[in-house]
Amino acid sequence: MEIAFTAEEQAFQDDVRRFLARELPADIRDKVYNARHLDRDEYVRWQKILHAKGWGAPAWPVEFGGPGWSAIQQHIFDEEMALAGAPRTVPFGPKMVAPVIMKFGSPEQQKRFLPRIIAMDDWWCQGYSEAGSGSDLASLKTRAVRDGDHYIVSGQKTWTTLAQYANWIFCLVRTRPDGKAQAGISFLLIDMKTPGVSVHPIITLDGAHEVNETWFDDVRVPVSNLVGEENKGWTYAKFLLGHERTNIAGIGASKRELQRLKKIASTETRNGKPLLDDPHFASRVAQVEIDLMALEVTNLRVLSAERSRRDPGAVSSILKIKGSEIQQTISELAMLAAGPYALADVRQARDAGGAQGLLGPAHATPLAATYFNLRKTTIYGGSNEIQRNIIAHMILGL
Amino acid sequence: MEIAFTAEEQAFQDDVRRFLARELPADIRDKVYNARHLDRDEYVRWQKILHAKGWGAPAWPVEFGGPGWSAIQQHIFDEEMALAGAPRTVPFGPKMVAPVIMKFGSPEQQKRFLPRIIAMDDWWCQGYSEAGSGSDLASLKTRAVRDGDHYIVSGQKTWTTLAQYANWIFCLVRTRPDGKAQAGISFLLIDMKTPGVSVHPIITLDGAHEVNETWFDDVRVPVSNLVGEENKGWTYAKFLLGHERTNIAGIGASKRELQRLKKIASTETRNGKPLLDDPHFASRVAQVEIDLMALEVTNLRVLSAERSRRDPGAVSSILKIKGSEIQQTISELAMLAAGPYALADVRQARDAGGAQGLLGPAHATPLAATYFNLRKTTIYGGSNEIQRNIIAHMILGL
Amino acid sequence: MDFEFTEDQNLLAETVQKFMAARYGSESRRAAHKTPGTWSRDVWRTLAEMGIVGLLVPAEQGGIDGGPVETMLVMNAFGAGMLLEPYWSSAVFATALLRRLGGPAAAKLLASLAVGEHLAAVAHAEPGARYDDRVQTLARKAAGGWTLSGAKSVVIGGGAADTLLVTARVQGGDGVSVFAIPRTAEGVRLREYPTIDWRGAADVTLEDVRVKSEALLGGEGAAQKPLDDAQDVALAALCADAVGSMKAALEATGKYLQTREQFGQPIGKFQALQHRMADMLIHFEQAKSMAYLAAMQCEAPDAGERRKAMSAAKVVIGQSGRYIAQQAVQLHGGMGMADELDVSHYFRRLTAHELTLGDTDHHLEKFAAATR
Amino acid sequence: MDFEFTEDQNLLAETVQKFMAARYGSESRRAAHKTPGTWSRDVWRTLAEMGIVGLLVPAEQGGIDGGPVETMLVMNAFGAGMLLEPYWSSAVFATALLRRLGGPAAAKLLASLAVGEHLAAVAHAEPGARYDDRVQTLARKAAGGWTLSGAKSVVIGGGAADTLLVTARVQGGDGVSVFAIPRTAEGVRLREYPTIDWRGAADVTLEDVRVKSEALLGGEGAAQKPLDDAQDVALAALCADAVGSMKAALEATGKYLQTREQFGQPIGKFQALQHRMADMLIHFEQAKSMAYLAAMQCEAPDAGERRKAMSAAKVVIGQSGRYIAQQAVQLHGGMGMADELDVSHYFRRLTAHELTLGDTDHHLEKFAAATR
Repeated sequence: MEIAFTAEEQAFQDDVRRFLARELPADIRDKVYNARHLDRDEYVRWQKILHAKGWGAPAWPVEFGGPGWSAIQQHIFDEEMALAGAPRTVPFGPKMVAPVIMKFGSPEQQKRFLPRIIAMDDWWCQGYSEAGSGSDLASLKTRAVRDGDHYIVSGQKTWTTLAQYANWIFCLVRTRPDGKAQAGISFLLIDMKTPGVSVHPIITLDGAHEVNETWFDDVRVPVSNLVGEENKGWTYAKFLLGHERTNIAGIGASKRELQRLKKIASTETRNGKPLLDDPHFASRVAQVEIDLMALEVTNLRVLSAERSRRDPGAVSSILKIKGSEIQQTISELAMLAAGPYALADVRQARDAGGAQGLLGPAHATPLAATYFNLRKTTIYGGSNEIQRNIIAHMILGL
Repeated sequence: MEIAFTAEEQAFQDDVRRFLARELPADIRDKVYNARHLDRDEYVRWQKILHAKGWGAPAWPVEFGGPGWSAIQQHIFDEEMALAGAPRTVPFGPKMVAPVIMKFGSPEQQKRFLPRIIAMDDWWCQGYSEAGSGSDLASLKTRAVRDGDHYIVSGQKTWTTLAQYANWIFCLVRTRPDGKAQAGISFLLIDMKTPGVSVHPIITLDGAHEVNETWFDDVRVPVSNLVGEENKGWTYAKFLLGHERTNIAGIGASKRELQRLKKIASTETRNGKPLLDDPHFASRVAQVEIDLMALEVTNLRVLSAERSRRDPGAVSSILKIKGSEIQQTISELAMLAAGPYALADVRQARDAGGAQGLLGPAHATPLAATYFNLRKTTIYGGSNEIQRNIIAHMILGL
Repeated sequence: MDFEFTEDQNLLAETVQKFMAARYGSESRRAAHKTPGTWSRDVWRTLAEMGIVGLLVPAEQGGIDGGPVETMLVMNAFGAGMLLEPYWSSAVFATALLRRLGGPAAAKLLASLAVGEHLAAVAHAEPGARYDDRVQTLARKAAGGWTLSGAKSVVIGGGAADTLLVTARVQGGDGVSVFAIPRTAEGVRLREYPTIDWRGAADVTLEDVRVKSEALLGGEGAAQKPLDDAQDVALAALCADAVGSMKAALEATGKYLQTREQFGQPIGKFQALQHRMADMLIHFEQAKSMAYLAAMQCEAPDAGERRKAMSAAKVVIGQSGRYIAQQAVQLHGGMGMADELDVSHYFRRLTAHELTLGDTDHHLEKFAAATR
Repeated sequence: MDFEFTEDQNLLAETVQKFMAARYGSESRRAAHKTPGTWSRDVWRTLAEMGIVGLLVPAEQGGIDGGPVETMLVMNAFGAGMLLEPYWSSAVFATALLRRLGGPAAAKLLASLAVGEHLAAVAHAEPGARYDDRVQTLARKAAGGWTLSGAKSVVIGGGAADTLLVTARVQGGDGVSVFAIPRTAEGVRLREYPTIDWRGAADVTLEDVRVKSEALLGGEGAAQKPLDDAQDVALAALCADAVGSMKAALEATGKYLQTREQFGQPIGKFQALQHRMADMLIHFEQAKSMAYLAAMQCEAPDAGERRKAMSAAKVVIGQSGRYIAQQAVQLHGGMGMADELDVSHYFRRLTAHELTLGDTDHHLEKFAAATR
């Protein structure tokens, strides 16, 4: 048992740090540090830098262009990226549709899509949820009816994250209306420029446009865009769900945000002292820092178990629950640290050219919006209630 | 709207206070203040003092010997009793079996039992729960088979509180084995001196003997001890449940225990200052004091609604949940306030003649035992989980 | 002891509820917040005609001389309907302060507030002061009046106010004073912005602002008690607004649980969600109790008892509001995140309340200090 | 980075688990605690023969020179089986302290501890000091030795100890020193009592206790660092004991939920209880992680990093232990209150840990100070 990294792991960590110090554009880093939304071009620019280095898809096998890293190397990479202020990986291409195409797609599909995913020549989004099917995904209604060499797709998907930037969408569609709900679902790749596809923004709690409804109005999709077999889509979706859960705890990003919280709390004052020295507030910060420490060790235990090929169990549900709760707590404390200044609405402040127009400190303006935005983390990707069901059934046998 | 008591209510409060100052025996009060268990004789002695004053059963109608008080007067009385350190009313006689006898019992039963209850010439206990039926009370199995003028009762009841002091027990028994579970239950009064009744102590978490198993081995009970009609016992049990829920929030006792906590925390020190001045600990005490303030107002709202004959709803479940949680929190904080001294086991300390034998302060010894004992409050009387079910179904319509 | 409302009070509550339902639907509020910081003078005039704007104004100045219980009932309805107009800042906080400062200038202002043509806001908090009373704005005596300089931050309703009630220290003197300053006075600069719940606020800078002698309201250096008293009235009103929002969020969530189906049944059949709703209801009942207590105690003469009650109320309101807002969003799932549903708006409004007049921690500490 | 155990470590864990299952069932523990404070010299000798008592004793003194990871594995098993013998106080805490004090007298004591015929306990905390290092016990130089006076409270394992390792200040000197004092020395008075989890503790008074020069272990006034270091080793061991108890309580509760039926189905089918169990599991995994971290960091040379890790571990252990103990009782319903079931014993043991070596609040504050 040894908590410290090995010499090799340390050397790798140094490599990553040097690379990030040299290559991460300062404008992008500053936006990440200040919790501002990135543009499409900023995501793409950074992904192309990573790809040029050969680090475009850390988890991919070497044969498809991955760097061939161990689980711990990937963990180190993720954490250093987050701490340095690199944009989060937009997961829908490299972490979600790509593994499915690698495992179940045809050689043609692999050749056609994977190189464009790693280079971010395509922007993918995910067409799973529908208005009527959230936690109960299998009840989805979007239909794909065979018509010669095409499927005719009709229906509506919702919560399609950043669909406004995307040119491809992977969808679960119903290809057989009768029988068991799970048995009639197929996995389809759809070019969003196809006539009949339309994207409608959803404005969320934080006032941002991050998610959308994506409508399909008799959209003709070539049968060659079907992944694997017809009516086997549920299997592929389950594979995807079980497959890509690395970094689900978000340790690196939470560490970065904790540092930001501490910086704010050492600037703000209470009773004439830095807020961070206030016993009340200090203990709240200490509590979340301790929870994060424990989650980091739990995460490392899972990584270690994966390396030795023992099954870590449905423990990723634990990582998801605690990870999302910690993210939310940090964002809430940061907002409370800013105090009354956090009352200013971020959009208006932005329109006024950052926070310069206001008397409050620059750090205060995005805090409420970030707190609002992160409420999603306990809802999406299988709500924390669903995760607790999973733990009860899969680990506890209840 | 007015939070203050009226002049009449204040005069009543003064009356009660004067009475308590004069009549409550100091030895009993000291035991209550120090959370020590009372003997049977101490309970009886105090009840006889109350009865002599005409206050033996505050909630009873005047015709049966009650004082004819309003709900608010009863509330004032309960609170002053608790604050003064009077023993809690042992509820099984005056608050539980008596209302059932008044409502459903025969005139003979009323004449026979009620005067002995108010004078505490009889000590009653409750035979409801069985090993197999806790929350699911209707699944009870203790049988009563008719044999001429008698029922033959066989089975086992559990959690019979203070049965070791009791000479009567009221029981739910099964008189019809088939059909719907609720439909075959009867309400029976059993003299515990009858051959075949035996009481077996259960030692609880806190090391105390407060509850028992009570076994019935072919016990012959006269049919005249049946309350109301055969097979209607479930109705009477439900009546009882809905009827006597005054003081369920335990405001008065919690106020007294909060004062005790504050006294301990102002004696104990941390970093050279009274613990009560430590920002951490002070905020924990403040939090529970605030919760208790809110619950007190909620309780008064219910009383006020009762007075104006509007239905307060299933709101007594709210009082039970918050009341029990507050009791537990106060006892936990008191234990934590005593710090390492609370490690000493109370029984041993008692054997050594109080806490004098130890270096720690006298207040420290019973604290852990009280914390242990009060874990029962979220379990008994319908566990807090059952109470949440009730709120969801009855108030929220879910 | 009595928790009943009078007939008049019940009538008032119904009137305001009806007004909100008729004139202030979800749609018109949404339309308003498309232009952040916007509020409707039309709505304001109607509220004035109804006597609601002058609720706390004495009868001599044309008001209806209402008290904290009436304010509570009105704010319950405004919280449930999420009124965007600066009622709390002008008709409650500023009005309560003017009334307590007294004198002919304040009386004149009160009269003009009551008719709804004029609005005011209290400009008290200063940059870096957080939730504390730390006044550094300076008033110097000048020929025939005063010159004020300083800065005030996050003045709720500041943008809508015609008159700012500015707290300041008189140079060389002790204590806090209040000056009535027209927003149009030279040297006054307002930077307006919407708050996170689409009401308006402003940061204010005062650079050598010259006002006449009668701008000083109440005695020189004697404003601390009127200010404290008015803040407690405003705090009680804020609690009532929050309770209105909590009730509405709770009802919306209950309805959603009854209608939204997943896995072949309404999600309200899942016990974990039932218990969550039960906990939300418990929070709500405790919050409602404390809003009652705040209304009954916000004018109590015993300062210690009042401090305890007011801080305790803000703590319970803060904690209940947080729990109910967060769980209302959570139980709505993805839909809870959508701006389209009111539940996200309640979330914002309840968050804004937490950041106003001292947050939960601030009041927990004040309570602990008051009970030690 | 590596979270695997060596083969030897796995073997050690199995050996102790088997011993506990065979010799230390629920029944024999129950029999023992009928006589409070009782422990079995028989069990102790067996543990000594197995080498477990000498786990932390250097090989030169007849021990097996184990480290914190071995201690963690042993304590996991003792926590799960709720060992009543004074292993933690003598074989971990006192042994770790003796080892760090060094010198021939300490070596001699270590050798006698390893064989299991002699026991020791650290007598450090004083009345009124709570969880702080506040030593007022005084050692005065006397002809050929020392005279000690003072009081020590709640010395865990004090009643079982043949030698008390007493912390004291030397009159006129700086710093803390440790003296080995035979429990039979004149002027030593022990008041023994069981702790709430049926282990033994004692309050100790020292009245002009005369000991020889060599009773001073380590340098005069130089014991603070050895004491801190040994406390961290003991703290890590305590965390491991707690994790063992948590695991057992969790398993017992899971089993109860699967078998206990109400309303015609196992109560484990009720979603609210399922989610409670899921939260208990999350607490357990976090606690287990921190017990690992404590074992890996309790001997770390960087004092700041170590302080952070150790206090963080105690906080997580405290909070997880509290949640799991309380919910294990709650989910057992009435049966959870019964002394008859082990779950009530786990509740007591986990509560005792909270009150040992600093409670959660104490360590939360220490952590905050260490990270500021």
